[in-house]
Amino acid sequence: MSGDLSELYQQVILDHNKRPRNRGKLPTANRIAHGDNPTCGDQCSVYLRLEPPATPHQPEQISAITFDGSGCAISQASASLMTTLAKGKTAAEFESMFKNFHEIVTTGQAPEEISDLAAFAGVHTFPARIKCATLGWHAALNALKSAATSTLSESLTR
Amino acid sequence: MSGDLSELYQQVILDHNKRPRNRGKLPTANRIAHGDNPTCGDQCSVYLRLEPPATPHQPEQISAITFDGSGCAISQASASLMTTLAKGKTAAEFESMFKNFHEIVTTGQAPEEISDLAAFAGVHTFPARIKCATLGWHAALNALKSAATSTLSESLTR
Amino acid sequence: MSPWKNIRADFPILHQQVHGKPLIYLDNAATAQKPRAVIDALVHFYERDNSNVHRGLHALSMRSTDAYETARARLARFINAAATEIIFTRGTTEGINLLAHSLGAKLRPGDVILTTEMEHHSNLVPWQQVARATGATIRYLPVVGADAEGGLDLTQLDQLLTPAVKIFTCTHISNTLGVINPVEELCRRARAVGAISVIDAAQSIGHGPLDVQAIGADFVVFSGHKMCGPTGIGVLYGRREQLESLDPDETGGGMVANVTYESARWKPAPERFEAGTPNIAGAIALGRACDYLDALDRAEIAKHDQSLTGFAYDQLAKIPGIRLLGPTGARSGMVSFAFSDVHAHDIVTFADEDGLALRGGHHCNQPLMRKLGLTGTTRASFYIYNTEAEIEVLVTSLRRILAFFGAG
Amino acid sequence: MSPWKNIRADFPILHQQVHGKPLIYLDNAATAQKPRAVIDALVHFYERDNSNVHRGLHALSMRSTDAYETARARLARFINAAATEIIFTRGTTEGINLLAHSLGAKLRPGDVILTTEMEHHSNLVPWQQVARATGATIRYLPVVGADAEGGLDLTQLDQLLTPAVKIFTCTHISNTLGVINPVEELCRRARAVGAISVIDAAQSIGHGPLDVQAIGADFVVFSGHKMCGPTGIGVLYGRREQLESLDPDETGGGMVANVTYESARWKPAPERFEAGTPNIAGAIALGRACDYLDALDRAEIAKHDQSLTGFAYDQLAKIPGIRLLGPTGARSGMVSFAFSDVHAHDIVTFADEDGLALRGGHHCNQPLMRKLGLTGTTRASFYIYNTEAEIEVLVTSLRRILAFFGAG
Ligand SMILES: Cc1ncc(COP(=O)(O)O)c(C=O)c1O
Ligand SMILES: Cc1ncc(COP(=O)(O)O)c(C=O)c1O
Repeated sequence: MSGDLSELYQQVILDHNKRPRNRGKLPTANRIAHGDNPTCGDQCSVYLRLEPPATPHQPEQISAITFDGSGCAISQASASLMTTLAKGKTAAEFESMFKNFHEIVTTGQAPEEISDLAAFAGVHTFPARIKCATLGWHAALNALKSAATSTLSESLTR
Repeated sequence: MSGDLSELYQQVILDHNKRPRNRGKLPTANRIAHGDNPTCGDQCSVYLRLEPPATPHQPEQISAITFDGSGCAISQASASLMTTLAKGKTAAEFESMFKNFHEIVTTGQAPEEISDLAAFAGVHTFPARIKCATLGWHAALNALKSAATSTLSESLTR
Repeated sequence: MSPWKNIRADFPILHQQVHGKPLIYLDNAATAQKPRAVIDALVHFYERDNSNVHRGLHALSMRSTDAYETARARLARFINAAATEIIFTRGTTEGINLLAHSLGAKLRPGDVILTTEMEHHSNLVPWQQVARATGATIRYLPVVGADAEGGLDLTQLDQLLTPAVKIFTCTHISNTLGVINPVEELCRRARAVGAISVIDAAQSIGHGPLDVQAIGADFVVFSGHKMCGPTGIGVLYGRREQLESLDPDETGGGMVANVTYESARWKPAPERFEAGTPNIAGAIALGRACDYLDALDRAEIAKHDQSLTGFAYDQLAKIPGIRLLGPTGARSGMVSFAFSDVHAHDIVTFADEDGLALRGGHHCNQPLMRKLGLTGTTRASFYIYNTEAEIEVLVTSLRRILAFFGAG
Repeated sequence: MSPWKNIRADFPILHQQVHGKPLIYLDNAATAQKPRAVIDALVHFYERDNSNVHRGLHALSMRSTDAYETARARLARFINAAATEIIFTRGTTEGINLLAHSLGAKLRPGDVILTTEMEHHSNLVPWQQVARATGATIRYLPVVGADAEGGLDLTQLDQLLTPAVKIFTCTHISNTLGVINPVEELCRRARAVGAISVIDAAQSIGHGPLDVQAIGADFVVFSGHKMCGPTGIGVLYGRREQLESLDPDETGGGMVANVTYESARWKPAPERFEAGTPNIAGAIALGRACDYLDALDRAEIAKHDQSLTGFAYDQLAKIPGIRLLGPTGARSGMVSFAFSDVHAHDIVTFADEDGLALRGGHHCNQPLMRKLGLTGTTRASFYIYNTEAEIEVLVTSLRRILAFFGAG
C-alpha cells in the first residue's frame, strides 16, 4: 500500500468506519438536514438538538447529534467523528471547527492542534474525495441553518 | 484558367447566362413550380403550359415554358437551355431528356448525341455545382407533376 | 496478420503507468479508448481539410463536406441504415432529448411511455420531463430477482404494453447489469400495439454487430466515445418514415430551406435535425472508428468481450461475500458487484493504486440501485484490448482490499 | 520573440497548394484554422488522459475531470466571468436554442422578443419558433441604408424597446456586414426596460478582447471553431442570477442530483445544463485556443484584423461596379460584396482556381439579403494569419473573373 493511501485510510478513519458513533435517527432532534453527493449517490442525514444551555443568556448549543446514511469509509468516518466533536458546541463554534477541518482536507495542514481531525489530512492528495470527507459536515451546517422543526417524529409525519 | 474551369464555363453556358432565353413569367401557364437550392439561396420558378396537341388522342405537350429567378451562371444557363429544349415535349419525353442531362452532369458522359446539353459535361468535376445545373430542371419536373392550376394570373391571386 | 494480434499497440494511452503500475483500463462502459487511426483522423482533418461544411464551394469546404457526408454514409453502413437516416448528435443523451422533445410534443394525457427499470438516467429523466409536460404517464417494465439476475420481466409485457403506449424505449444493454435485452422481440411487440420504439444502444454499439433493420426499432441512439470514436459526437438513427414526420428540436443555420423575417421552412432529414456547425472532425473520426471496429470483425469483438466477461464473472464469483449483479449467462462486457462491508469508492481508490481504472457509484442508475437496496456498485467493464491477465490483477487487488478492510 | 513573427508556421493547414496555387484561406467567418497547439491538445488528451469526467475516482478520470474543469475556468477568464457561469455547448446555435427553449418557456402572448434585421439564421429561427409556440411577438431593429452601411437604426430603439420586450437579442458582429454593434449600449437599454439580453458573439469572440461584464449582457453565446478551437464545442455564458432560475433544456446523466422512478432534482449550474458526456477533448482544446489567442494579445488581434479589413475594403472599393456591404468605417474582419452581372458562386469557383477560399451565398442571412435586394454576396473574411499580399491576390483574381464574364 502506497504512502498516500495509508495516509488516507488512517487507523482512526478505519475505526470510525467500522464502528460509527452516534449513528441512527435522533428522536428528540429539532434540526434535521440531508446532504447528498450527486457524483456518487452517497447520502447523509444529520439529526441534532439545539437548545439553550443551563447558564442563561448564552447561545444555543448542540445537546445531541446523530447521523444516518450510506457512503464510503471516508464519508462515514468523517460524519461519525464529526458527531463526537459537535456535542456541546454552539453553531458558531461548529462553523469554526468546520473551517479548520476544511483546511485540513484541502491543504493537508492542520492550522492548530485539533486532535482526531488531523487524521483526515491524507484526503488532500485525493481531491475527488474531499466531497466525501465533508458530506456529513455540510449536512450538519445545513441543519444548524435550517428552521427549527418540531421533534423528528413530528417532522417525519408532516 | 485551368482546363476544368474552361470545361465548366463553356461558351454555350456563358451565352445563355448573358442572354437567357424564355425568361420571365408566362401569363398563360397552367403549371407552375418553384425550386430552391437551400445551400446557396438560388431560386428558380418555372411556368409552363401543358396542353393536348393538335392531333387527337396524343399525350399533352409543353406548348410554352419560361423560367424566372436568380442564380449563378451555371443555374441560369441550364434553366435557359432547358426551356429551349422543353417546348413541344411530353412529360415523359422531358423526363427522359432530364435523365440524359443528369447523366451528363454527374458523369461527364453524354449517353447519346444530345446537342447543347453536352456543354454541361464540365459540371461533373465540380460536384458542388450539380445542384446548380439541375435547379431549373427540378422545378420543371415539379411543375409537370403538379396539379393543373388555372393560368398564372389566377394562381397568383388565389 | 490478424488485426487482433497487436491490438494493444494501436492504443497509445494503454502504454503508461499509474502509480508505478501498468495502467489496466477497466472503465470502458464509461468511455472507450481511441486507436491511433482515430486520433490521426482528427489530426489529418485539422491539418489538411478543415473548413465549414455544406455552405462552401472552395476546395477545403468541398473536401470537408465530402468527408463529413462520407462519414454519415459510413455510419449508415455500420448499422445497416441509409445515409439520410443518420443524424449526428453530441451523443446518446442529446439523441434521446431530441426524441423526447419532438416525439413528446405529440403526446396527450392518457398516453403512456413505457420504459424499463434498468434505464440510464439519460433514457429516463427526459421521458419523465415529457410525461410531466404533456400529462402522459410513464410506466416501467420491472427487472426480476434480488440481484436483477432475471433481466427484464417479459411476463409483464402483455399487461404493460397496451395500445395506450405511444412510445416504448429500452436500453439494448444495461450499463450496470450487463444484461443484453431482447430488443428485437420488444420492438416487434411495441410495433404491434402501434408504439414508436426507441433503443438506447450506448452500451451495445461498440461490442458487436448491430443491425437496425433486424432490431426493427424506429429510433436507435448511441455515442461515438463508447465505440473508439471521439467525445462530442454520436448518432441518432431514425427510420425514414419516422424522420419525415418529425419536427426539429433545434433550429438555425444549415437546417433551413428558406427563412423570412416571419417564418422558416426546413430542409429534409438528416439536415433538418442538424442546426448549426456540426462536430465535423468528430463525425469524420467516428467514421474511422467504424473502419477500425469492422476490421476487427464485430462478431469477433462480441466473442472476445463476452468470453472475457465470463472469465471475470467466474473469477469474481469465488470472492467470499461478493454480490454480483445481473444474469450469470449471456452478458455483455461488464461485471458489477458489491460487498456489504466495503464501499465502492474505497475499492476504486485502492484499486487505482494497483493501476486499475474501475468505476464505483450508481452508474447513472439511481432508481435501480435503490430498488436493489444498494447505493452503488463497483463496475469493471471490458473492451477489445483487455486481457485475462488484467482480470487476474483485478481479482488479486480486490482480495487485498477486502483483507485490508477486514472483510472478505 | 513576438508570437506574431512566425504565426503562419503555427498553422499546418496553411502550407498546402490548391490547384497548384498556395492556399489563401479567406473563409474565416465560417470557421477558423487551428494552430498546432490546439491539435496537440486533442492528441495529448486521447493519448494520455482520456476518460469520462465527473463520475470517476481513478487516475485517468481525475485527470480528465481536472483538465475539463480547468478548461472551464480558462474560458471564464477569457471573457471575465466565473467558472460556474460557463456552460459548454456544441456551439453558438445550440446555446441559442437552449436559451430560446428555456427562457422562451416563460413568455406569454403580448410579450415581445426584440432582435435585429441582421441576425444569423441561428439567432433568428429559434426565436421565431418560440414566438410561435408562446404567442409572443418578434420585432426587428432595422438596418440603415441601401447597403446597410448605417448599421442598426438606434433611433428606433425608443419606440421598439418597450417594457413588453422580455428578451433582447443581437449579434455582436454581423457575419455578413462586418459591422460591430454597440452591444454595451444595447444591453444597458434592454436592462432598463427589464428585458433579458442575449448576445451572439460568434463573430467577435476570436477577433478581440471580450468582457461580458463590460458588455453587461445576461447571456453570451459563441462557438469554439471560430476562435481556433475544434468543431463541436462552444460556450454559453450566463450571469449567475440568470442561470440559477433557468430550467435545463436537456436532461440525463451528469446533471441530476437525485433521480427516482417518479422524479428528478437538478444539480446547480453549470452541471445542470450539461446533460450526458460532454465534448471533453473539445473543451480542453478550446482552453488551449484561449492560451494561444491571449499569447498573441487580443487587442493586437483586433488591430491586425481591422487594419487588414480596412486595406481589403480600400482595394476592393476600386473595382468598378462592386457593391460593398456594411459600414466604411470600423468593421471587423470581413468584407462582403456583390456585382450585378456576376453571381457569387461563379466568383467563388473561379477564385478557388487561384487558391482562394471565399464564401458565396446568403451566409445564413436570407431575410437581410432579401431586404437589400440581393440573393447573395461574396465574402472574404480575415484572421490572424492573413496578409496584405493575400488580399492583393484576391483583388487581382476578382478583376480577372470580372473580365472573363465581360463585367467590370
Ligand atoms: C453571427 C453568427 N451567429 C451564429 C453562428 C452559428 O454558429 P455555429 O454554426 O457555430 O453554431 C454564426 C456562424 O456561422 C455566426 O456567424
Ligand atoms: C445505457 C446508456 N445510455 C446512455 C448513456 C449516456 O451516453 P452519453 O453520456 O454519451 O450521452 C450511457 C453512457 O453513460 C449509457 O451507458
